[in-house]
Amino acid sequence: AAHEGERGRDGALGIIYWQAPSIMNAYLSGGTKDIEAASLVTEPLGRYDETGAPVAWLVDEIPTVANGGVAEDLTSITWKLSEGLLWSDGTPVTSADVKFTADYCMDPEGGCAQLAKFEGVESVEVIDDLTVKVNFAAPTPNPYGPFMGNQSPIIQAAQFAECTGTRAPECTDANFMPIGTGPFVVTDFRTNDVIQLEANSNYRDPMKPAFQTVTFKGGGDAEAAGRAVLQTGEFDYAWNLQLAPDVIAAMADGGVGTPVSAFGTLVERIEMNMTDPSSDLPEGERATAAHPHPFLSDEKVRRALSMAIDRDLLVEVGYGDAGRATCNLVPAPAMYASDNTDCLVQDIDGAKALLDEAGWTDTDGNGIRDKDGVEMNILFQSSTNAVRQDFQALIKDWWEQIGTSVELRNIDGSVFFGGDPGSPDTFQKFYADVEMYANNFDGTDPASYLASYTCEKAPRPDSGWQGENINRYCDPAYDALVAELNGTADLDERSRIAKKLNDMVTKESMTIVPLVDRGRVSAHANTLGGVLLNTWDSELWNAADWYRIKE
Amino acid sequence: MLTYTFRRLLISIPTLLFIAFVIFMLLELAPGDPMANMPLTIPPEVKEKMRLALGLGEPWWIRFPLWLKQFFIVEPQYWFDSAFGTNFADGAQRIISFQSRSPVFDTIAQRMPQTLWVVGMSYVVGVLIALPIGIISAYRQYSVFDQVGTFVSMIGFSVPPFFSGVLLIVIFSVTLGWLPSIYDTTHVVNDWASFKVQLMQMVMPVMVLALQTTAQVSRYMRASMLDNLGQDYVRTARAKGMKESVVVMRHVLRNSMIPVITVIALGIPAIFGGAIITEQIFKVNGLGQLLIIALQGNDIPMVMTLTFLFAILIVMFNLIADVLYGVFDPRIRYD
Amino acid sequence: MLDQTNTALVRVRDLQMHFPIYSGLLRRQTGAVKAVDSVSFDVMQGETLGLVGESGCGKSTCGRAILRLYDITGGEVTIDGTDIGQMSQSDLRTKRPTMQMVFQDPQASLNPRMTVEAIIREPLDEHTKLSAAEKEAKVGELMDAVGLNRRFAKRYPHAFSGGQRQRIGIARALALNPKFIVCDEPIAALDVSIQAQVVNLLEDLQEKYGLTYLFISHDLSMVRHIATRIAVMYLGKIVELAPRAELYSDPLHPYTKALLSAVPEPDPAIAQTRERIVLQGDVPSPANPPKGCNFCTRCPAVMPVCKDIEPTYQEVTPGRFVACHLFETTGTAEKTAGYI
Amino acid sequence: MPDGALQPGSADPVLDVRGLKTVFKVRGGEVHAVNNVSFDLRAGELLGVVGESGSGKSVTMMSLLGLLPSPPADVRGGSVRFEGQDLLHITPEQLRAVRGGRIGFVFQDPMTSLNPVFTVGYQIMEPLRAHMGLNKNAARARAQELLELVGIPGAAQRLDDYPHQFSGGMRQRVMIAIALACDPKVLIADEPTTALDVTIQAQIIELMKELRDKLGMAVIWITHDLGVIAGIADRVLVMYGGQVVEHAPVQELFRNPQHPYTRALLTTIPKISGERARRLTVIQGQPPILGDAPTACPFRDRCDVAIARCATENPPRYDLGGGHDAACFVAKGAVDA
Amino acid sequence: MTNRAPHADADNLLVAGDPTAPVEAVKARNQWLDVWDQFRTHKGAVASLVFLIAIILFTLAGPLVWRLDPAALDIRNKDLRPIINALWGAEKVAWAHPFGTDNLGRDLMAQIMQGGRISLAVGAAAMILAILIGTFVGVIAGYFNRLDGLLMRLTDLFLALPLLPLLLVMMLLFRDPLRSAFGPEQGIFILIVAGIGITSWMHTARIVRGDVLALKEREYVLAARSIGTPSRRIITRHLLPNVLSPIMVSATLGLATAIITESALSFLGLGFPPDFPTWGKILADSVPRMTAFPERVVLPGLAISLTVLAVNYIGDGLRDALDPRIRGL
Ligand SMILES: Nc1ncnc2c1ncn2[C@@H]1O[C@H](COP(=O)(O)OP(=O)(O)OP(=O)(O)O)[C@@H](O)[C@H]1O
Ligand SMILES: Nc1ncnc2c1ncn2[C@@H]1O[C@H](COP(=O)(O)OP(=O)(O)OP(=O)(O)O)[C@@H](O)[C@H]1O
Ligand SMILES: [Mg+2]
Ligand SMILES: [Mg+2]
Ligand code: NI
Repeated sequence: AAHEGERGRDGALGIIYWQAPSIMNAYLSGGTKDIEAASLVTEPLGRYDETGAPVAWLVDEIPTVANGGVAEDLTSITWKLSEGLLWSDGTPVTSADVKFTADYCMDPEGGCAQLAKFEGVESVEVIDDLTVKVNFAAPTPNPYGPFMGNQSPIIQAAQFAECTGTRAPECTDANFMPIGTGPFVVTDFRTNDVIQLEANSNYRDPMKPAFQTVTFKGGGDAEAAGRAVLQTGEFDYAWNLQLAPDVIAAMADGGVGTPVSAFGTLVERIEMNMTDPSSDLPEGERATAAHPHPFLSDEKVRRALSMAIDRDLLVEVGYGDAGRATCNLVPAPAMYASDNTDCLVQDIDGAKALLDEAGWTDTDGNGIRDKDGVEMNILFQSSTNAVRQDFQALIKDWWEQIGTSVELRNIDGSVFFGGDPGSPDTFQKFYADVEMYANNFDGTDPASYLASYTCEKAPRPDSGWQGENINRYCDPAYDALVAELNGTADLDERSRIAKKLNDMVTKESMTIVPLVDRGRVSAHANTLGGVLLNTWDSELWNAADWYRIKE
Repeated sequence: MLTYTFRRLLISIPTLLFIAFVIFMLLELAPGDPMANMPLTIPPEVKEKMRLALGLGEPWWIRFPLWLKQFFIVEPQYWFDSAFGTNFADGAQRIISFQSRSPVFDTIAQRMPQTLWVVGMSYVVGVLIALPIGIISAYRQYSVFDQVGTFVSMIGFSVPPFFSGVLLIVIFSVTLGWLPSIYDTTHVVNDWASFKVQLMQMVMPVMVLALQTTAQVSRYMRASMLDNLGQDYVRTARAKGMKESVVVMRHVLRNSMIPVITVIALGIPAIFGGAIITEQIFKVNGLGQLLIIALQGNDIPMVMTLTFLFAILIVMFNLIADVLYGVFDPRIRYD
Repeated sequence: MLDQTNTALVRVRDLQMHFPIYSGLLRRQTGAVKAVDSVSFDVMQGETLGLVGESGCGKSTCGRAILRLYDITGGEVTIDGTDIGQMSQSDLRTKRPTMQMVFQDPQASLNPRMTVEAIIREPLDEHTKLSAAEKEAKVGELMDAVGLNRRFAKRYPHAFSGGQRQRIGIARALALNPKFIVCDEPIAALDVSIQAQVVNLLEDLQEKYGLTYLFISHDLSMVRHIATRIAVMYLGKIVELAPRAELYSDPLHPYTKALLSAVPEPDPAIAQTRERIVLQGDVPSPANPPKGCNFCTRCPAVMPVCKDIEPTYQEVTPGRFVACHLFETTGTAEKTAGYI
Repeated sequence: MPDGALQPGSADPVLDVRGLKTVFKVRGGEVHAVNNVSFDLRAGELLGVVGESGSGKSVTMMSLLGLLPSPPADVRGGSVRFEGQDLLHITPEQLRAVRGGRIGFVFQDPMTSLNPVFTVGYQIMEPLRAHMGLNKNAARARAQELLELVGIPGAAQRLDDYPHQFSGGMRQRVMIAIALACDPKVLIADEPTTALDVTIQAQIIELMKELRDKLGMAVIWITHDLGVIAGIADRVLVMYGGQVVEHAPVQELFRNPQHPYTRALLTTIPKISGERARRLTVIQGQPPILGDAPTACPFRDRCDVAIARCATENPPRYDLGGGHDAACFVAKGAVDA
Repeated sequence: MTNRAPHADADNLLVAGDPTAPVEAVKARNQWLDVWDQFRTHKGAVASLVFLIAIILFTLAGPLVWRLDPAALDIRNKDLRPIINALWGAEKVAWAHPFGTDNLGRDLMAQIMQGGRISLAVGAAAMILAILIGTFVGVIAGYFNRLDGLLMRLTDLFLALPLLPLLLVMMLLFRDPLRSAFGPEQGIFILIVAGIGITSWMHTARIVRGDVLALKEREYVLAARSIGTPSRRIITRHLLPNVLSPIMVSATLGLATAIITESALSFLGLGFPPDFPTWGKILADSVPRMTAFPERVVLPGLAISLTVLAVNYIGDGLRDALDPRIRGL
């Protein structure tokens, strides 16, 4: 192919992320921008490719039960590093580095952001220079947490030896300019601004990367990033263009770049509050299981609200080609995606009928349905974001058509998604009736994602309002099924249980009302070749293969 | 004069400490959490651990004095050490940003060049344009020039930069393709060609910011010139047979500049405060962008340090403005 | 002017008004401008006491201190039997109607944004409970009394000539039927042809209402016209106090002599032959007065003793007071004798 | 009268003003501030100008040198002959050379007429360097001389002081020093002592007399204080309502005033010596409104000897002989030409 | 008035007639009529006043005539262009939406109307709040020497406070109480107005203080004191009217800043609920589509600029009109 040749032949590459990376250490920041920036330098043992399939990266093959890499009882996994791997400083990569990485993250003082990846890990053993074995405390059907995917890259023991525990944040040099195995090395790191990298001279493939230098600019907004790639051609690659489809389309007319999109597991959804968020309730009881929601606890109401939504229109307005209507919490991978399409057709009349049937009628003639003195006044909150505000407006319109009144509120993302227990505006506290945001899961296994909806994961005052089950959904049958899933290794069985769990929270109970399966839109210059947009791993996962298309 | 300055400096110490305390409590009360930017996929327990690792477990009455100590003792020690190769700091904990886990002063120092280049330059340009406009508008009061000046400066004052900035980008970067829309903070000026590149990338943000400065300063200049043009000493100067240019540019201007200089001095802290929106639009990534990112990320040490530095500048420039008044106006003597 | 009863309406004893000077790091008081330094005199019921002196010698400060527009540094001020020297400003409010002031600059002493009517009505608003109509009537009367056309009640001060403005100021001072009015150079800012109008007006009013004036001026010829007795001030102190006729015919203090000789004589025949005493040098700063007699730096008749010892202010002949070593009789002169 | 004042052979005036007219354009019309003013000034002579406030004294003098802001001022007509030129019709360049160089001007208010931010020395040196082309050191030396001349002690040090460090009297002396800087032929002093008190005024008057004698220049002294005029002037010009109403040698004017305004003016002032008037005489009525060009005697409303003709005709200046003239129909000896 | 001798000004011109002339029964004119007469002579101010009234009418009375709900969605008619575009192209236009519609089919005209109402209200209220605080602090600091230092340091403190965290804290503390007391929209309105108001009074305070320091030494203030006027009334009667003109200048600039700050808050995602348009918000939301739909930025942008300009001219005119010296009479 045209893109072969010596390392560095294609000169400079410009990447723009409208969120600026602040650190190059994936373990000290969970932020996508930071992890993806770091993925140019540090790499995990195995990755997922653009289809979600695992690929060996620093090893020769992905360990499985079949090839003996994973113990039959699912309590350990053994990784064998490829031979001859070198760090960018020229020293060899050994299994000690891998073990160190695990210890680094698992240090209780270190505040590691990827600790969840190491959940259940009992110990990591060095077998020999190239072999490392991870032991789990219990049988782990999905042993690919540690060292797999962009969240869990291998860091060099020598560089970080002095940086463990409470000292982790003090190693600014290491955190900004880590020594890695990836195609590039950092030459200049300016936090929240720009990173300059150059080709790693010790990279394992002598022909790669094609680019000699990379300028990784951060900051601004998605619009500006899109403009820089699609219209002015100042940059080659722009990440995550969260813009309305017409805006992207207009920019793409610029003719210098192309938007690309791919789907993953990110679902924009409406969460129904099962508890009463009324501010009349005393603090401590407000939005807790002690008080069921006055009308949303009625399944028919939730269903009616879902029926009133025209998901296709939402997609058209908000995401275009980068979205598709969905009724699933877990839309992918295919083996876990439930066949669930009932919600896709908007049915305003059906919704009205359903409410009438449930006894929610407008008895006092104010245009708002009520029952037993409870008016259907919905407080609908979301984070501040242009597309979400458009969605809010549209949904408000539909919901008002079926006889509810809707108040919209948007909250700055830094407050909404911040877990500050003191703030009334966090999404966990859920001092509103419904809220809208998007969530996804890492990798390809939805088990822990689905496990978030168990009773004990509901945010409560005594848990400091932490917990992922923000709807306060609580069904013992669901909890039991989650436990079953965790004990099941058989893939078909896992798929069946997962689909069942998905259906329980969505189409059966309407606790979660999925709206859009959101793809990722990024853009690259027409002269940039080799881009394979990957939503299962870092977008920059194959940056080593990128090259300049010569006219 | 000296004792006056000294006295004011002494008074500013408690003032600043109080300001620091108020800012700290404000940030403490503010909702939001440094974990907000973490993906939702990170489980709450992990987030809690991260939070503790950031030192957020301690109550404010421990963290505030700690910050004070770091700001006033540790950071100067580090600075001294790096300047003279000593070792006073002895590995003491510096003020560390939550987001980047690096010392905030390093980041601030890194941001200074582009802030000074762009925001500072825009101020200089704005003032340089404003002064002649103000002078001419006053000298030719109610002329067409004056009327147009008023009109343009009011428009300039009332167009928000998030609009004018994008408009410029659409015109000059997208349509005409003359100027870059994204500022390159790594650009090094070492020859004429690179200087030209630097100029090109500065033009638009400087224009957007200068418009606002010009609008304000030219109004002050005009008012001040008008005040002074009617004074008796102007007639004296004319009666002495001085040229009109000498009369206006020396006698009147010198007097008119006294209040304007203090207005200009009072505007300088804003340079160091950065221009949040304009920096964001042109990706200048100076102090303004640093502040807004830190705010959005609830990076309390960064926000605290930046706002406090800003407060210091405000207090200092207030003082400088007062002292300047005394320096330029011989009638005012402070003791 | 009128038949003088011999009762003092205003008694001033050892009045001191020092403006502190602060300096240094801690803003400690490091000195004081001794604008008025131990001044004593009486103003009789119905008389006009003239107060003359150079610019900056403390005349205005003295007048204002008597009315307690300043918090005085020391001394006693008794007006109409009440000692107001140390009264609080809120208690003073009730005394204000008895004592009023006419200011030097008619332009500056009228609020440019108030109509004439509002200006004259202000004291009525503050001290009376009259209805709006009564106030309007009263304002009209006052305007008549000072010779202002009632038609102009709704105009603003800038629309009046200097003389008219001064009348507004006088009407305001008269509004509360005061007994005592301090006229602080009421004619200094006026044109010659208007000065006479104002002085005549003041005299008429005095006759009509039995007012008592402290008339501050540096125009000696005008003071000669209006005042019954005259006090001459120099650098915060009264150097000479005497009845009009004696003072002009036979000034005692060297400063008074110089002052009188400096007044321009509007008769070329006399003017160009008259002997002028032209003083040399400038007035010392009141913040830093010379040792001994304040006038010793410029005095044509200075003696060595003047540079050391401050002369006492004493009665040299009945009704004539002077502070000068030339007239020092005995060191035992009664300082507390009546200052009549 | 000082002997040196009227030098023989000085019949040729240094400054000759004929028919000067100045109007101000204001909202809704014009203000005729100076109407047909004529006078001359001989070398070494001191011409006093008196008149009540607003009678156009300052405007007249400022018109001569084009010092009025235009707009609103407009010098309509007349001629100002000085050293063979008509000051009203020369280029700004030439006019600048006259201002401050050949004609010095001392303004009314010493407190505001000096620029507060320049040292006194600088302000004195400015005209020296502009007109006489002196270099810095020479100008400084000259400035010091000037300060000494006007009687400021410690001149060398005080050159570097700012105006606010001077007392009012000293500031006025500085103004005089500036006006004298280039050895002008004519000095115009616009109420130079009005803002000062008597003892200082006396100093200034003495100084001016001395300087005039020493330097032999002609002086125009504006004031409304007849007392001052009596002390120093050779001839007097009385202005009223924008016009010259009387003009006479000083003794003659005081002894034999012909215009009713002059007479009234003389009686209003209380005297420092002699008989004390029981009541001051006042000039009844208001000063005239300087609206359109006058068609009547401006003083008629306040005049006690007004005749019918005064209301229809503006009296010309009748020559009464002996250098005395008055603009009044009823003046003794007034004969229509 | 300049420092010329007090009697040498043009006053004589204005003293018409003789004060001793017989009293004519001149009915004293209402002084506000005089103010209006003077105001009318300032052409720019009158034009601006007309414009401002027009725009206020447009935003207040407009919705009575133009009854479309600004939040009503009409997704089939989204992205309509202003009717004027029909002149030069067969674009999507409709008489039902003369200014066009946005990407959700909301009517732009209705949005501009409602947005204007809110922007103007926020601008005016925040400006008034800032002016009130600024004037109060300035007058007190200038008049009472003892409080001067303290208040000026307080001013420094407020200058140093960052607006965004402050607003966030205010939202945290007061949003719910205000929401329950005034409803969601008014609650946020009060918060935003208070936020902008209390962070923008400092310049006014400085200026007013400076002027008061000079004014309180004026003789007419002393005169008032000699009459026995208490400080309170000296301030209201003598000082405030005379610092009116700098306050007026601050007020016009303050209005501009308040409208713009509100739009910046919208841009940064703080501020009003998403279905609650303001000019600033319409502008901020439309910037990404600026090239395709210029009217969406031009209309609100122009509305903001022209309003600010108009207020500025009106301020000029009013300042002249309120000054009796300029007014004549
Ligand atoms: N508030 C003040 N603070 C400090 N010094 C003052 C103050 N008021 C007056 N002085 C000083 O007190 C002295 C006397 O001033 P005052 O105004 O009483 O003089 P005056 O005799 O009335 O002069 P003039 O004739 O010029 O009015 C002056 O030196 C003046 O500078
Ligand atoms: N800028 C101006 N606009 C309109 N009228 C003016 C202006 N300047 C002066 N005048 C008028 O010109 C007339 C003459 O003024 P001028 O200053 O010459 O008086 P003056 O005799 O010098 O009085 P004073 O003794 O007060 O100085 C006055 O009636 C004044 O109102
Ligand atoms: Mg005085
Ligand atoms: Mg004059
Ligand atoms: Ni290929």
